[in-house]
Amino acid sequence: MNLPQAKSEKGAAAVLRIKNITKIFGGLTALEDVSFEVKDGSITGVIGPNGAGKTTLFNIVTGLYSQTSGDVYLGDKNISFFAPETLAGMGIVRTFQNVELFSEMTVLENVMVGLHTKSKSGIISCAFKLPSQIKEEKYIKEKAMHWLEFTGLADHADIEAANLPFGKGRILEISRALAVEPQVILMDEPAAGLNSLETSQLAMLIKRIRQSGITIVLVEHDMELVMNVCDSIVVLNLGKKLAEGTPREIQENQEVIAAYLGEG
Amino acid sequence: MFKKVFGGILAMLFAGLMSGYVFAAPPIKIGALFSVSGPASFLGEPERNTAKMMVDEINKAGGVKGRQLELIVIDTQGDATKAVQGVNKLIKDDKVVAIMGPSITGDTMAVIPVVEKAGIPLVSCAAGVKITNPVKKWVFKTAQNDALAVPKIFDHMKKQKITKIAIVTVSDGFGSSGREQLVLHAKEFGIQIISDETYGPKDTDMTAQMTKIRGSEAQAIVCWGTNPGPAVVARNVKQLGITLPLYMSHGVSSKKFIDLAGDAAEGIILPSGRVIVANQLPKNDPQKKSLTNYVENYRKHYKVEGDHFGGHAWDAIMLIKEAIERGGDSPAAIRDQLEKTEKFAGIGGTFSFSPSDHAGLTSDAFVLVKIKQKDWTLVQ
Amino acid sequence: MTKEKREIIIFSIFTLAVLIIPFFLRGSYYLNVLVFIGINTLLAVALNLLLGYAGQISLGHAAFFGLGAYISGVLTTRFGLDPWLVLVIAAAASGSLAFIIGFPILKLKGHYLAMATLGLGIIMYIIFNETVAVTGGPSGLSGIPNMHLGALIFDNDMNNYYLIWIITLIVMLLSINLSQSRIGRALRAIHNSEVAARVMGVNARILKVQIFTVSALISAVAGSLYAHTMTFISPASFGFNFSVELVTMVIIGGLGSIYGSFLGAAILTVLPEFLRVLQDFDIIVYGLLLIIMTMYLPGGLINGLQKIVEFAAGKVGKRGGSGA
Amino acid sequence: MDNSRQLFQYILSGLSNGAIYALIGFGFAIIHNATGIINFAQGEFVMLGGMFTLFFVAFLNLPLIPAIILAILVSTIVGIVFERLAVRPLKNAKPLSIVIITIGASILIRGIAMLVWGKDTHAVPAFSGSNPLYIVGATIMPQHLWIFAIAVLIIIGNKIFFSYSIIGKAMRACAYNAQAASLVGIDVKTMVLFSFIISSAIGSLAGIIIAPLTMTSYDVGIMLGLKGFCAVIIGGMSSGLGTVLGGLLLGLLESLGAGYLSASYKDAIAFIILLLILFIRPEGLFKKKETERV
Repeated sequence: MNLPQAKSEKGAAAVLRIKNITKIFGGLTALEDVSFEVKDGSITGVIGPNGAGKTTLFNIVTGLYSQTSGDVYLGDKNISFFAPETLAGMGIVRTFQNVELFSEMTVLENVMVGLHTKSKSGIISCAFKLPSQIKEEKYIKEKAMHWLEFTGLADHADIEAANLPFGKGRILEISRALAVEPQVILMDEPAAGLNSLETSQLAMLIKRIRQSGITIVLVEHDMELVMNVCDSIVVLNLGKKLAEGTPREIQENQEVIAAYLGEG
Repeated sequence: MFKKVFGGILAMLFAGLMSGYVFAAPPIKIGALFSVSGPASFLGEPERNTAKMMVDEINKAGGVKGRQLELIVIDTQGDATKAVQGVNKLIKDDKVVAIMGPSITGDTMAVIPVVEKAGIPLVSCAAGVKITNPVKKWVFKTAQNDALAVPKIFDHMKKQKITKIAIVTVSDGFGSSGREQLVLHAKEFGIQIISDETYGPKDTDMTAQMTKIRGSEAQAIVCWGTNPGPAVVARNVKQLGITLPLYMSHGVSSKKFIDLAGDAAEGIILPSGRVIVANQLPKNDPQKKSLTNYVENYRKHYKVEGDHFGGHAWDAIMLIKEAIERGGDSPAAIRDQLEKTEKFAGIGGTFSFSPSDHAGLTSDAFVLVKIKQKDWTLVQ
Repeated sequence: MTKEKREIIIFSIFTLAVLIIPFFLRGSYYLNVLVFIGINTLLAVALNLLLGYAGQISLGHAAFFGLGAYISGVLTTRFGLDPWLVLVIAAAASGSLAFIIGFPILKLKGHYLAMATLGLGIIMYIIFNETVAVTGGPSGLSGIPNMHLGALIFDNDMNNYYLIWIITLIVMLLSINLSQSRIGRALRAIHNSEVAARVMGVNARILKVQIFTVSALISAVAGSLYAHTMTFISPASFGFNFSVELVTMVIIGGLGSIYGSFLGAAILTVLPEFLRVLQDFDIIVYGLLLIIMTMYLPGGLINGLQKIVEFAAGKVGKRGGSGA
Repeated sequence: MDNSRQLFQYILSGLSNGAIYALIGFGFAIIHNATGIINFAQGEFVMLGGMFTLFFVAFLNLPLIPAIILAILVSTIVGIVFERLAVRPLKNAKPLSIVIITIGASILIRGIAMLVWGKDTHAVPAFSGSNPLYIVGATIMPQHLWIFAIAVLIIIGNKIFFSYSIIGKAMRACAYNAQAASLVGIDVKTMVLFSFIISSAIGSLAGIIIAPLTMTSYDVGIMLGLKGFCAVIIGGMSSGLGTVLGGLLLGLLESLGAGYLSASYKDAIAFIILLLILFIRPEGLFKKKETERV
């Protein structure tokens, strides 16, 4: 968090910069020359019809795919082609569209894994339970409980993640990501499969996360949620950036409306 | 949770303990370690069959000194670990007075420290020279040494004026021991090994090795292995149009080999125990009676030809039986009497043990046979 | 804290039982069986760290066991080195091999990893078999000295029992500790979802190699102990069959359970006793066991037992956790 | 002079063995491409083919051709039973479980074969005599020609089946994306069953035509299966030409390695090639590299 941050022309700090990203699978262009900035402490929505390339973009930013060309910057640092685990250490973390929980582990343990980068005991000190490791383990546990309390899952701490209701699973994924103490969280359709009550709770959680100083990038189909929480929105269509602006600007953008109507 | 787990184990161990007992008058317990399954099952199976058959026969005839024999067979699967576990069970659990087997040299070497320590006589059915050389107090063996087979072959070669040979040996205990002996004895017969090849026990094609030999100046080929490898070698030799004389080891002296090699078996010469040519032996041959008896008996029981592998077990059980008859059923007495065995005409040969010789056979144990028209014929 | 306390109590009871059991079995054959159960437990725990925790299969683990045994056997018989020194060398060598080969091999996943490790196992087996001048080849290597501690020579079942089981208990304890630490959690995370684990900052590649190395190292220690206990080794004990047997131990006992590894090792070590009645049918029972266990009891026997215990205790439903 | 004759013999023997490996490799590829499973029991179908043929010829005194057809039929039934009982109930099992189950199945099939037919090795009569044919000083068995011919037939058959028949196309669709295939109305389960049927049939056919050369026993499937797997890995899991090239290359390297380096390490050569390919080019030697990283 003490990384130097580039000032964009408008004067606000851009924590994440996507520059000219192109991704070609086989002969298929999934992303073409996509660029945008994510301002520090903002909630940025990435929307677009199915196949627009939103998840591909997330996969590139978080190091799961490598882009064909273009760069990703975290602050001033070029983080293109960094491995996911390295990026996690630098403060970029994500959730998954299909909820990738550690299903055979308890809720608490899931969040404790999120603290992996915040701890450093090696195999030897873990096996021999050296005093430093015991201390660290206590810290990990307390910190993990803290995050569960933050997201309201503390009651479920000892349940196996696989036995968690779907909506709570989404929240657990967010709790686990928070434990990394990231600069930026990328959430891939966090509201998919949630009922309206759960969605409104999610919106509140997202706002609270932002209040704690974490930048959020959101891929989402639930327009109500997007319009409700986002400061700015990037629209992708068929791998290209279609528009960028405040929720109001986007709502009024004719091209965007056409793209969505075209989709049916 | 732990208690349940361990309780379960104990219960199982206990069940295992019980299964070892047979509720009857105390018979004399003889242990047997054979590789009934696994890669060396071609040895272990006839050995087990023979041992069972003979023990039944002995018991039917009134047992040994009026007491019945009880045979406890353990399958080593050709694995040293299982052999050691097995021998420990036989000694400590079953409390046997003597043990026959194991079938292969590796297993035998593995159990030797155990029997030596416990003081239980072991009559191995494996061929390796190092089993009884140097002599170990409690260890005897019935299988003919490779050291006896090799000179038989070389002797024949010398008469044919063959001086340069190629050898191809299987990379298991039998083959590597044979290879050692071939290399060791070659010099004294003025024979030069100019091509030294090996193959894996499960190989199904040896044309590469045979091609190499074809390109050498060898005047004869010696193949050392057990079925089915040598049959493949014989077929490949024929396939490649190699006309050099082909010698094999006693490892293939069973009808099975002729079946497998088919036409390619024709003309192959090998040293063998007398069992396969029992009916061709002269009447005055001391082994003749044992041999014909065994062959007929085995055929009656198992519908197949008794081979000389089973014969190792026949010799082992009969040697032990006679030792008990002479001296009693304590392990020490059996050992002492085994060592005093003289001119016991068995299947593998005529055994005479002594304190300096626990292998008991001379090169006389082997005859040279040639395969003619899918049958064995004695080479004078 | 209660969970941790329970672990300590369970381990203490287990240790106590292991330490006193020989007094009831003095001179018995079962002491000898327990010696082998100890060695197999060590191997099963080693494989479980890789297979049960990190979820990476190895069908060639007998190679590391064999490497340990052969390094010990060769260095003591041919160079007269001290067995303890040799044990350390064996562990280091086997660990180094695993570390080096670990990077390329653990990049592979699922079936490919299985086949690659299988290939590695077969290559090692061929090396044991063919380097006759060094290993003695197929007919084996005999005359390996027993372990010693000053004047105490580990040449009987009782001494070997304590030697092997004390080392096994230590390894079990360390493994339990490891499994409950951040490393253990990271490994299980990799097992559950490697992608998610990486996104959470777990360096899956390094961690997998590390645990592979530790696993190979423990296997080599087991191999070394085996060599000094048996005093004879031959390649047949370190082939593909034994690798499969090890995997079976881990699966039957319970993936990701250290006590399960003990249970699996114990069952597979004494199983031949029971199957002896069946004679040649044992191979079929063995195959069936693998299939049925994987299909219907994927958590292994330890899990089944746990469920039975919980059912008996009348607290069905919530599972107590404690995978260790 | 004689050296070149020797080299030619190594090449010819290598190719002959390579064709065998390729044939066995097909079975792996077909199941893998339809299901993502590597069937560790594939080698056992090779064994079953040889053993059943022998059984029908030697014990039931059937002529060779009906015996072969029956043997393929029975082996295929075993394949179906295996798929039904052990693979289908698994649904979304992890690769780990499937590896274990197919290993278990291979042990089981081998065990049953051992009980039924015993532990002995058996010779199987050659299709057309056992007198070697001479080609420029090198020799080859008539049986090898059968192997080459059948390998070619199987490639052509595969090509036609997978490119032109509806079932073949459907199977390819499943291999490409099972979820999408089921969405367009392809019965994925049936396709998986088909893949087992085809691969057990091809496996047993391979076993049948190689048995006269290699002889057959209950445990002959292990090594042959593994070699077939090496072939298919070199060929990049293709059920066509790639695997044939992979098999031939493996056979050649083995034969030349055994001839010029060391016969003792012949099997090691095969597995070192396997490891190298898995490490360096897991997509096989003859396939275009995928761009995907995850």
